[in-house]
Amino acid sequence: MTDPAEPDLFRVPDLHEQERMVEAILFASAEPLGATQIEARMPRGSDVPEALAALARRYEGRGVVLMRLGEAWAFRTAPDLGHLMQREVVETRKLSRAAIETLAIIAYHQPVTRAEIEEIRGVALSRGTLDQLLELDWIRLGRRRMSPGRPVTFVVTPAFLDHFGLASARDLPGLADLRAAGLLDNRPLPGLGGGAGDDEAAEDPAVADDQADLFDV
Amino acid sequence: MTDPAEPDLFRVPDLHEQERMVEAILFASAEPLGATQIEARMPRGSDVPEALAALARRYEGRGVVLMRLGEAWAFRTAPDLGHLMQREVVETRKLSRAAIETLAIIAYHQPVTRAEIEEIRGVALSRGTLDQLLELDWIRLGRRRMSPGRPVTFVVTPAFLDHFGLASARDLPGLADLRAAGLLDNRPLPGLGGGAGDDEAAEDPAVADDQADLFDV
Amino acid sequence: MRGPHSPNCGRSGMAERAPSLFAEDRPAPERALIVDIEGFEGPLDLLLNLARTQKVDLRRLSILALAEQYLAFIEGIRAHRIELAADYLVMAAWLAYLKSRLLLPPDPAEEGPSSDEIAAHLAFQLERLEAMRQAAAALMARNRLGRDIFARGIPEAVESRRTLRWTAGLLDLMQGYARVRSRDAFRPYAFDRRDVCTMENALERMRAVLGTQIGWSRLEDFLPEEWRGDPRRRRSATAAHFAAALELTRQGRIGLRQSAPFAPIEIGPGAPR
Repeated sequence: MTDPAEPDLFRVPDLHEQERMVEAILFASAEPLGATQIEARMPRGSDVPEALAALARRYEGRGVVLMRLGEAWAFRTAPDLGHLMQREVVETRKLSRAAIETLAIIAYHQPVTRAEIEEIRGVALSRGTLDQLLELDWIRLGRRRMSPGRPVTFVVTPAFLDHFGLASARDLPGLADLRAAGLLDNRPLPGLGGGAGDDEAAEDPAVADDQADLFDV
Repeated sequence: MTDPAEPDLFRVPDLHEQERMVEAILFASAEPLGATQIEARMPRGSDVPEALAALARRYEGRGVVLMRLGEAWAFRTAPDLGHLMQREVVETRKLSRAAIETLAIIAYHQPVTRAEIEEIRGVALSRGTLDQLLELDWIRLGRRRMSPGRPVTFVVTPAFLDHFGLASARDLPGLADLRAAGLLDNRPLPGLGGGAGDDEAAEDPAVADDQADLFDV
Repeated sequence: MRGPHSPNCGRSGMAERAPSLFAEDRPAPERALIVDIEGFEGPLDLLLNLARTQKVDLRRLSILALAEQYLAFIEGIRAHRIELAADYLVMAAWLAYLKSRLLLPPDPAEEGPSSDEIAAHLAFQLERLEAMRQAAAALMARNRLGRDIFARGIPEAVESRRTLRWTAGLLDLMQGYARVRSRDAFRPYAFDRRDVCTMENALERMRAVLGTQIGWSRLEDFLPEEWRGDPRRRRSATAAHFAAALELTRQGRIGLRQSAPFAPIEIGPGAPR
């Protein structure tokens, strides 16, 4: 090697230079290095322990510290700055179709039982869907229905109203509004009094009252 | 976020502390990080450019230095100590003369079309050449030229700057002299008209803008 | 490089290549009779090498002399009966033409660029290629990452703590509800089992009753109590029981009679076999 950049190999560099060298070697190494391993890469006659000690002092209190790991040395992030190595990622995701529909049914039909939701959606409700909505604090348990089995009902929460910018559940657009907005076809649908699931509700005067509260303003 | 480990998020740490934080963040990353990436992990109200400047001063002349690479920053070993890191050297595939020349033409003339590269080299470009440079992530596709055929252009990447230790494409060696000598102009063959490459470029004001974007800031 | 070289100045090659971005990938066509003349990368590369032999600043290059050098070089190669790539020949023809123009006094009537302008452009191309080669060399001589300078060997990964935030807008809600309601309207017709009395049920019921039934009675009296109220349920049960009665009649277990159209249907003892 006659590289002019390497004259240092043949004279012992001063301690400051040795410190620079140890710093670069440790920085670039893919693993912690022991003093002898460092020595093997340094110019002959270098005092590696001395250079390591000087380097450790220099990094004291810095954002990165020179750590002794057993017999080996490595740079590591200062322990008090560990939180910088964590990134808070807030991922925004759209609610699933099942969750949206379930939420909509609860909002429009509240208080409504699980069986009624399934009846209206025409498919069984997975446990996760209600759990997710409960966890989001968008629905909560209402009073139990006074019917066989005394099933629990679900209603929407103030947090729901808040998220959707509604002053009250009454502000939800009615079916006529949905139809006017083109979201429903013009065919007269089995309205709130007619369709499946509403039958049960109709049998329950309490529900009918609730519905009236919600929609017939 | 009421994590007790992150009290710093609610007060702006002093500059010394900010410097430590930037140091830790940059030290931990093998890839260059942009100021905005760093800012995203720092307490609100931090002055990242100021901290970066202080950090760069602190590492001046050390075995590890803070390098500016395009819009990003990274700690790198000092260039004069490369010989100590022989073990870390990654053997890279030797680039062909065509690839090296093509890379230089893209760097100095960017954004540049394939036809323009061929015009300058006077020879057709083999697919492998561009592929190799794309694979190395040293070049990437730029926007299409607003000229007939809407040819794609090529530009160099941040990884190119990182590899060659360039603070920006403006720091390419000899760039100013080449420009002053008119050797980076797209000078069409007088009068022959209808040629490929340079004529298009000359008609396209966007090209001049591109060049300005890259170099004249 | 050995490819179908494009003539640099006569630009005919450009149009040919245009359809493919990466034209040289094609298998070498037969027309490319390639001779690697001492490793030159095409005519421009060869010209640049010849220009260097003039040992002058490229800007003060004698294009006339260069054209002569090139033509002599090509002649020499051809004397050895070596076939040349078309590019070299196109360049030779072009330079021969340029040379003749340079030797003649300028013709004021002639249109287009003067021979001096063309010569100057060729000189510019050579100078630019030379400059790019030097730039490439300067670039490669820089301190390079992974060879002269090094990144952190043990990068510390940034741990991501992910928080999911679920969102939905009022429109999603309305659309969701509309979807549910429309689905009702468009749902392919399927029996709603709750309101459907099956013939199997009716058969089972009637068989059970048959033992005790002796006289004639109306079909509707066979309907179970809970199926008589709601008209929909009543219709379904009536149909099921009628079908069951037909089946039992076929088997000879019961008899059926109706006094007049639309009169009540009556069930009684079957005709003995």
